[in-house]
Amino acid sequence: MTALATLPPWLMLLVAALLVLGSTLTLLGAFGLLHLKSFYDRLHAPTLGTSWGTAAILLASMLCWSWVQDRVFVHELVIGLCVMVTTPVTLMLLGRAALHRDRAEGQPDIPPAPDRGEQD
Amino acid sequence: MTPDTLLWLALTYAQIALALAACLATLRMVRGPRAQDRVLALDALYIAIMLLFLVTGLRLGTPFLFEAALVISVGGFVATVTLAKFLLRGEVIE
Amino acid sequence: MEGVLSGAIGVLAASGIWLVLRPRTFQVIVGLCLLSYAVNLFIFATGRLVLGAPPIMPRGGFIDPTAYADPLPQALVLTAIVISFATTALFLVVLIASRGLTGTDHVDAQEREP
Amino acid sequence: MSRFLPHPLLSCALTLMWLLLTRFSLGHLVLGSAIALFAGLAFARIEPQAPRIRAWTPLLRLVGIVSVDIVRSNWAVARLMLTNGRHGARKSGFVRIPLRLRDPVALAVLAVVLTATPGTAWLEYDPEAGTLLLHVFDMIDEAEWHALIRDRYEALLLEAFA
Amino acid sequence: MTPGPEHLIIAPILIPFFAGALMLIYDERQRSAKLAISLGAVMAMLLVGVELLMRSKGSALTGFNDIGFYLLGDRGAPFGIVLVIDRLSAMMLVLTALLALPALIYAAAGWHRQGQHFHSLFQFLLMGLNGAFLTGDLFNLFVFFEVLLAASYGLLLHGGGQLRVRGGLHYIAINLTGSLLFLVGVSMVYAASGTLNMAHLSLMVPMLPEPQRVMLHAGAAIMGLAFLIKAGIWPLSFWLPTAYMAGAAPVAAMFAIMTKVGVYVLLRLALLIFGAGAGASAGFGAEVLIAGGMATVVFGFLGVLASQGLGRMAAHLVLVSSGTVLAATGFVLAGGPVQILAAALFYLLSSTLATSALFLLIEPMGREEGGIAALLALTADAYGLDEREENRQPEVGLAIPGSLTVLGICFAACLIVLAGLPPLSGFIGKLGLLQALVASGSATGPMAWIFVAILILSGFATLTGLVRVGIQTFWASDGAPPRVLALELAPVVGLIGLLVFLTIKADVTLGYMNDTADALLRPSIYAQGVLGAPRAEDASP
Amino acid sequence: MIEENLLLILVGLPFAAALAASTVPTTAHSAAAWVSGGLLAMGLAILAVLHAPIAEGEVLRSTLAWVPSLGLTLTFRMDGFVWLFASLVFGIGILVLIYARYYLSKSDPVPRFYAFLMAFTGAMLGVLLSGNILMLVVFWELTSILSFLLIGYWHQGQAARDGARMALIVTGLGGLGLLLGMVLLGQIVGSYDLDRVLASGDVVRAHPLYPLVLALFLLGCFTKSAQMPFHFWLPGAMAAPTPVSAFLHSATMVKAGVFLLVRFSPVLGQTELWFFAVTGTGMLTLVLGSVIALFRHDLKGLLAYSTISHLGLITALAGIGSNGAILAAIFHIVNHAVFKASLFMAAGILDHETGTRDMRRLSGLIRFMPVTGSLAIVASAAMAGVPLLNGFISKEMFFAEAADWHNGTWLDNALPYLATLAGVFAVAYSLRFIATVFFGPPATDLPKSPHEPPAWMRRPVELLVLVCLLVGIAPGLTLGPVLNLAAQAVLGPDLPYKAIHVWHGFNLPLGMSLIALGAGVALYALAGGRVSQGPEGPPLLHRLRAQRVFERLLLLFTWKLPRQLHRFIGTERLQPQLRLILLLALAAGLATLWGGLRVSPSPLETPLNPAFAAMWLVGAVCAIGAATLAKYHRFASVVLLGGAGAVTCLTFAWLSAPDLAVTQLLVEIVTTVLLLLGLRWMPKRREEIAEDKLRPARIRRLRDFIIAVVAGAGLAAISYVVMTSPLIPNVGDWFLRNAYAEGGGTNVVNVILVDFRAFDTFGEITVLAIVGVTVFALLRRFRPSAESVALAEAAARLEDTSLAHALRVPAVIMRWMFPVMMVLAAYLFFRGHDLPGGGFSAGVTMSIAFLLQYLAHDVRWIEDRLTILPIRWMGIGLVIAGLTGMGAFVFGYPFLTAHAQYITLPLIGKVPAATALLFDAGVFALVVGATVLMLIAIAHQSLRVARLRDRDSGGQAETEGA
Ligand code: NA
Ligand code: NA
Repeated sequence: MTALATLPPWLMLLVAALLVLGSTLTLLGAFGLLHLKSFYDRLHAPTLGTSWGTAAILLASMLCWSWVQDRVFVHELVIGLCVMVTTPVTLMLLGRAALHRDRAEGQPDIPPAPDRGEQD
Repeated sequence: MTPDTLLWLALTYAQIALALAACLATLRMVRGPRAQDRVLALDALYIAIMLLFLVTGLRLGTPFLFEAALVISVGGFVATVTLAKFLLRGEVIE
Repeated sequence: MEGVLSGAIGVLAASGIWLVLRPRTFQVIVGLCLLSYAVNLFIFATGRLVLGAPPIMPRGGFIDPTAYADPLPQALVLTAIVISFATTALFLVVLIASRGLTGTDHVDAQEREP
Repeated sequence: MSRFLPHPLLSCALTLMWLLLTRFSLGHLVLGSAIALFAGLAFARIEPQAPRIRAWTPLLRLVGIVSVDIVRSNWAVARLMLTNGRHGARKSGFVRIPLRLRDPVALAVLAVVLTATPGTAWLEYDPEAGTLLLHVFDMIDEAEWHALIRDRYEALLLEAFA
Repeated sequence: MTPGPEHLIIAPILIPFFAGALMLIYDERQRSAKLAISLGAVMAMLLVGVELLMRSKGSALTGFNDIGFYLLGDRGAPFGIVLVIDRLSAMMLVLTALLALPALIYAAAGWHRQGQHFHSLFQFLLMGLNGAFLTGDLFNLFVFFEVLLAASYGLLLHGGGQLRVRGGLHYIAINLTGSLLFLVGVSMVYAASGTLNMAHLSLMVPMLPEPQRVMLHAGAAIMGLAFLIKAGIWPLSFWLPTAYMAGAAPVAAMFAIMTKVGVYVLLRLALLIFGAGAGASAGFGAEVLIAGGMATVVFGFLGVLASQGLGRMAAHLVLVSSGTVLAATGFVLAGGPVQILAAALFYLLSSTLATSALFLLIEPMGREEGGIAALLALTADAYGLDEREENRQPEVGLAIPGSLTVLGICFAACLIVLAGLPPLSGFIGKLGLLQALVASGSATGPMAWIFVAILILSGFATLTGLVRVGIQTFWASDGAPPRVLALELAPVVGLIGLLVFLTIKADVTLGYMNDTADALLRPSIYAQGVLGAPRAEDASP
Repeated sequence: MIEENLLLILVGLPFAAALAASTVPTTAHSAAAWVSGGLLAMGLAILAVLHAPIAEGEVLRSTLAWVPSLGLTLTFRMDGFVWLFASLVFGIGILVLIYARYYLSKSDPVPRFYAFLMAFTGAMLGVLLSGNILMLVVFWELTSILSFLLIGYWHQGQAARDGARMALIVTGLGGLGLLLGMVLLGQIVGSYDLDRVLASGDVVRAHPLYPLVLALFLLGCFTKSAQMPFHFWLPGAMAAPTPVSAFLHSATMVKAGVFLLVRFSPVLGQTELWFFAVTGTGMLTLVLGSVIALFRHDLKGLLAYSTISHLGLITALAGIGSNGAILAAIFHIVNHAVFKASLFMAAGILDHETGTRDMRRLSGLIRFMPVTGSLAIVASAAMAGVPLLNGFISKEMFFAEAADWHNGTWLDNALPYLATLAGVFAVAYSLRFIATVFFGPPATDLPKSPHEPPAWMRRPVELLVLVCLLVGIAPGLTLGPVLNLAAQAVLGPDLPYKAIHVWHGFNLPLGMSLIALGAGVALYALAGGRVSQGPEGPPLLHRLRAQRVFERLLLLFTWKLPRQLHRFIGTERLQPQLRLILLLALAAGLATLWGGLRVSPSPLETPLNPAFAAMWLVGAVCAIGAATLAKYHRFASVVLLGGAGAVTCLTFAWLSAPDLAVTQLLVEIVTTVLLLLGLRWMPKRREEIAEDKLRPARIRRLRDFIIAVVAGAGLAAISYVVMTSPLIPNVGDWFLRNAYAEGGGTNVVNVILVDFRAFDTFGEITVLAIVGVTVFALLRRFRPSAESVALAEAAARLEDTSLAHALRVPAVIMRWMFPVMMVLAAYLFFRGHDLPGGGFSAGVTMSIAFLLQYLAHDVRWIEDRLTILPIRWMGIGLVIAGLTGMGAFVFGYPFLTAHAQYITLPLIGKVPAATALLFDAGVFALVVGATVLMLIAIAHQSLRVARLRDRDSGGQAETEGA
């Protein structure tokens, strides 16, 4: 708690709130991941963590370090951008994979592949 | 309750909450049932750990955990993408 | 923390060892990975546990070595990580080749005789 | 210009990223620019065509809208989690949405937007038919989703990208 | 003393490194250019090795034991890494080069075309070996072990095929486990002593307090296990015959020294750290070495007798050789006379050269017709999908007449050396061991007598086994004599020539070994020398 | 001086002859024989010259140093005994050469024959002349090796090969025993000099090791001189060409054994142990040998057993060891050599001219070859001990010793009876030889029509028979003086001269001789016919053929037993080996730490953070999960492994090792990808393997589980003790203090890696390069199993769209990540020296950027756009790192000495310029090359399979140059 002791109280409170918000959202997401019944539902759960969960904690970190280091310290932005841009890729691939595997196994309640003629 | 202790408590709470999130994700990872569930859980685990890096860095007062967080955000992505692609195509590189 | 970390080393090592003794090549390689995690943590642990004081020095001035983590085990682990990564990769390729040539993934390249 | 700087926008962004990561100084500006230039050149090998952005204002508007949507849907989904899906009343479902959007970069932006807002998951895009299969966490009305995507996001993106 | 650092000491590492690295940049098809580079590098290594050997002999002033140091990065010991050249390491360097040259020439007859980047891998193997012989730092030793192991994996798999891949799988799995043990051991030693420098460690050991000494012993024991795996001690040696058999001939010939690296390290570390001056730690592990070494010899000669093919037999002979030196090391560590060590070193030299020659003989001896060309055609047919550059031109080179006679003479020479029959060098080594053991009989107890019996029996078993194979090959076959290239036999003849030379110059060599053994038993000279080695910065104004 | 040189020349002559003979052309029979014979004749001349000093009782010596430090000096020494023996060797050697010249056929490779024969002669001379007991062993073993080559001269025949091998193994084993015996003897005496040893009989006999020395010594002697039960190699050696048999079994080889017995009897003899061992063995051999000889049908077989029997006689004499016995032994050595050589040659002639050696087929030959027949009859009479022939006199002397010498033991009392019994059989078998071969009806069904041999083939026999007669009639005149000289040389100069006479009057020995003659004739007359009808060997005993017993034993001890034992104490399976390694590691830890491993009284404690503990709960679950799922759910196992790795990284970061965290993370990601790449080639495992549920498998798993748990607990305990034990001063402190001052960087870990211990990194990158190259080389020849190919097809059916189609949108983002990751790599690279990062992490990041592109697109698409030559990258990286290290040479510093400096640039200001950065650049290039190579090399296999599939299905045949 060495460096953070120099923070002004309002900032402390703000940072604390952000931390609680971010971690709670992430926890909720994880809870959903464990709790929800179908894979497609579970697919939504982690986005709580990757959206505001991450954003809040990054914001808290940025505020703290910028104060402590006495300059604008925003390299957390890079992480934020990375997470935001990359999460869709993973989820898109996973969703598609699940869809295809379910279709291959003939699971019910799965939308069929779009109709297409002979191609490729 | 000074802001000081409040921040400290918030940090501790955040750490525990994130660790708990990691635990829940791990449970899903172990439980499955399908491979895609496990990958999804791993992705969530990576995110939780990345956030834990940042929070722990704050709590320990050291900025040197940032690189690890950055690398895990990029690397975790590559790892899960690879796993997902394997599920999708049965091959990683074709 | 010491207790948790030593327990962690123990669990990683035990899982790794159990896998290394299994008959399937894939089990062995996963076991080797787990074992190398355990060993890396073990080497690291010989430098004792220090929180929030990575061996990154101020530029000049007096330095109290006890305030920082021992850098040498860290350097050793770094080298060990790289080397075990390389050899694990090689082992993987060999087991792929072995599977291709022998048609089985048994470590002895033939199924156990009953 | 385009031979040495095939992706000016990207190179600028990368220089900015370099400065974010390090510190603002002349030395780092020079070093960062050099690296960004090189990265841009390398990127041009796999993506020779820089994305053509017709207008910036729709994009800025999109950013604004999405920020609000993210907060809103975060709250919505979190509440659903805490209330156990309105005590079991929540229903999720698949929606197939036809898209007019064809530009890959624009589609990628749309994917980012849909993923970043909790509650919608991009499952499958069919390039031939131009349809998108979405999974919606809290499916109340399917038509509402068609409209939301078409008007709220797709329109702006169509405006922005050539 | 010449001013400035003596770069010659690091040359045995840098020469193969640069040769190997440069050849990576070259196109794979320029094999003759690569061969030339490779040969040149090995020749240079040999010259450097001989020069270092001459220097390490020292003069009366230095007690005939001149130790050279090389402070890498100009960092003084124990903080930086230091290379140390003394009589023992110089001898090992020369031995390595002496094995490498014939192996390389043999490979030039066709083996180097059997796979990719043979020459680079070969040079890296030499780099690893030389590094392991030179380094004075425990962790750096690990690194060089890995270099040589990695290269040996590559070389073992060179040419592909089911047998190699299978042998390689076991070899790699076991050595990976060994490497992990090495790491655990090293870190325990560091935890106990706070240093990685061998010399520094040797000075600290007598003064260690009890808890740390216990930790050091445990670390040393676990680390020792890793060396023993490499040295092929029973029961950690079961991987060895399959692996050595599987390797291509020139590779197997080079492998003859691989077990000796383990033996070398044990010899060096045991005498440095647990020598007579180590206080409460003196003689640590001696019994294990004695018993294990003897068991290894027994296992080796049983294997020789039980083998059907020459390859398996040769691999077990490697074990016999290794076990003999290990047991001898144990006896010396337990306080046996210096003569045991001297004789063991001589034996090591002679048996390594002989096993290497034997490995080179296996393939031409077992060859019926056609030679490498047939082999190449076969493998290319079986595995080549689109390797168009695997040119199938017939091997170039001179096929020698009367090949069977030359082969027979070479084989007989190997047999005589390995069985310890007179008059070649194997006899001298074994005689020296017997004399020293018998002389120390009362001092080292019944173990010495058991070892004497095992030595005699191992000679007999070797004789029996090899004669069986020799009769089968040279007397019982009625096929046409094999087509053998001069390039394939020249290296063997060269190695045999070396053995004959060693026999003639036995007294000089034994004298060298005696002084070497003497120096090994006085580790304080080594230790103080390393820690007092001057930095270039301090030397220059 | 001259004599010393002559001695050296004498030993060198046969070897020179061998060298000369080996160089003549294959067909030059005469040349080889002439050269060899000439050189041997020179030897005889030298011996003649040396006779004068020897007759004076002088001992000639000559020494050459070889390995003095081991006591191995080439000392040659000649006294009367050696002189006599050497003369015998040279004399018979020349005769054998003459004989062989006509005996060998045109098609035999003669240079080899003469070379071996001459080298063998040289070795035999070496045994005789060695004045150093170790050198004696050297020559002794040489005779074994060379006799092996001689016996196996006609190696096309199975009998020759077996005979040769058996001779080598038996005599070689004896030689090893002798070696040890001599080493011990030298140790007891304090010198290996023969003269010193010969003078130290009392010391030796009093030494506690005397029985061992004696046993080893006798093992050598008995095997060589074919004493029972080591006799069987000798009949087997009859497969050799007859000249070889004539030489080996008369004057050399077997005689080396008795030579040594006689020579060392003053040192090791004169004890009851010696008497029983030597005389006992000798008598047994004498009697049994003569009995068996009678029953052999093969001519050379009969002669071989007769040889064994006569050697037994000599051995028995040596065992008695009295003055008379030694003289008799020496005398009989000579006599036996003479008549046996002639007999072997005669047998060879018979074989040569009739085509068979079977006595049952030979008959009445005296009519066809009267001269040869007469010679053979005289020689066998000598063998039988008929008066007026040389054999009679020495046999008489033996009978005399047997009857007159006493030491009061039962064996001593039995000697006369046994001797007479042997004499009876000797007469009988000699008679059988003469009677069946030369008399009776002429043989009808011989392979060749018999006639006299070429004259020169018979000359040696004639000469030898003449000697038999001369010695037999006038022993005192012919051999008396030299025999006495020889006996003096053995027993000491004080030995009184013993005159040798044919006639001693009527005494007990004569009576024994007469009994033997009479009973022998009677025995043959009564049983001769039945012997010819009977089996090859005496009744009862013929079933127990020592040779076969030996072969069985040899098979048992050198093949079956070792095989079983080897299998029992070894394994070729991997799991037991790994289990052993781990068990031994456990044992090593337990043995050293038991009772000594204690937590320090004031342990270091870091306050526990619950989040950390919770994370390790995650880690442990992941690890255990990965372990349980690795068999049937490999994919899940990889995922869980990723989880365990991530927690490990977190731990590093938490505990002040950010560099480790970054590196471990990157490596873990690449490892995951690699494992997935490999997973594709593993066999599908959908159903449980039935065997896994069986009891043995369960027991195996339980055992391994226990090992794993114990080892894990052990490692945990050690790490706990280490972590909590107080810090000791270590070299790490120095690094912390000096990293910035000396290394110019603030990130001490990185400074260690690129400066203080850069040599480690130097080796480490070499490892990476090697592995990269190996992976490449191995996969060049990779051949997937058919099943894996089919698997890919199944996977393709699962997803029936093309890759570009499926990844249309995600690929965009993945492409755009490429430049971002490049910048990230640059970031990690440039900050390494001062902050976490460095060349390695930058390199891995860069290769992950490449990997991502390979994931997003198909290989052809990406390789048309990005050309990566990983091997070049690796080579260049290595060279950069190496050259940076060598740069220090220019300034007079050692390899890898780093140099850091600030350069001032306009506008920008101070810019750090460190050689370490250059070194790191090398590391970067290498890591990029190696990692990309590994990933892509494995990935390309799928491509190859696809191409293979295309080719097999006859689809679009594409020509493609990768
Ligand atoms: Na008597
Ligand atoms: Na007859």
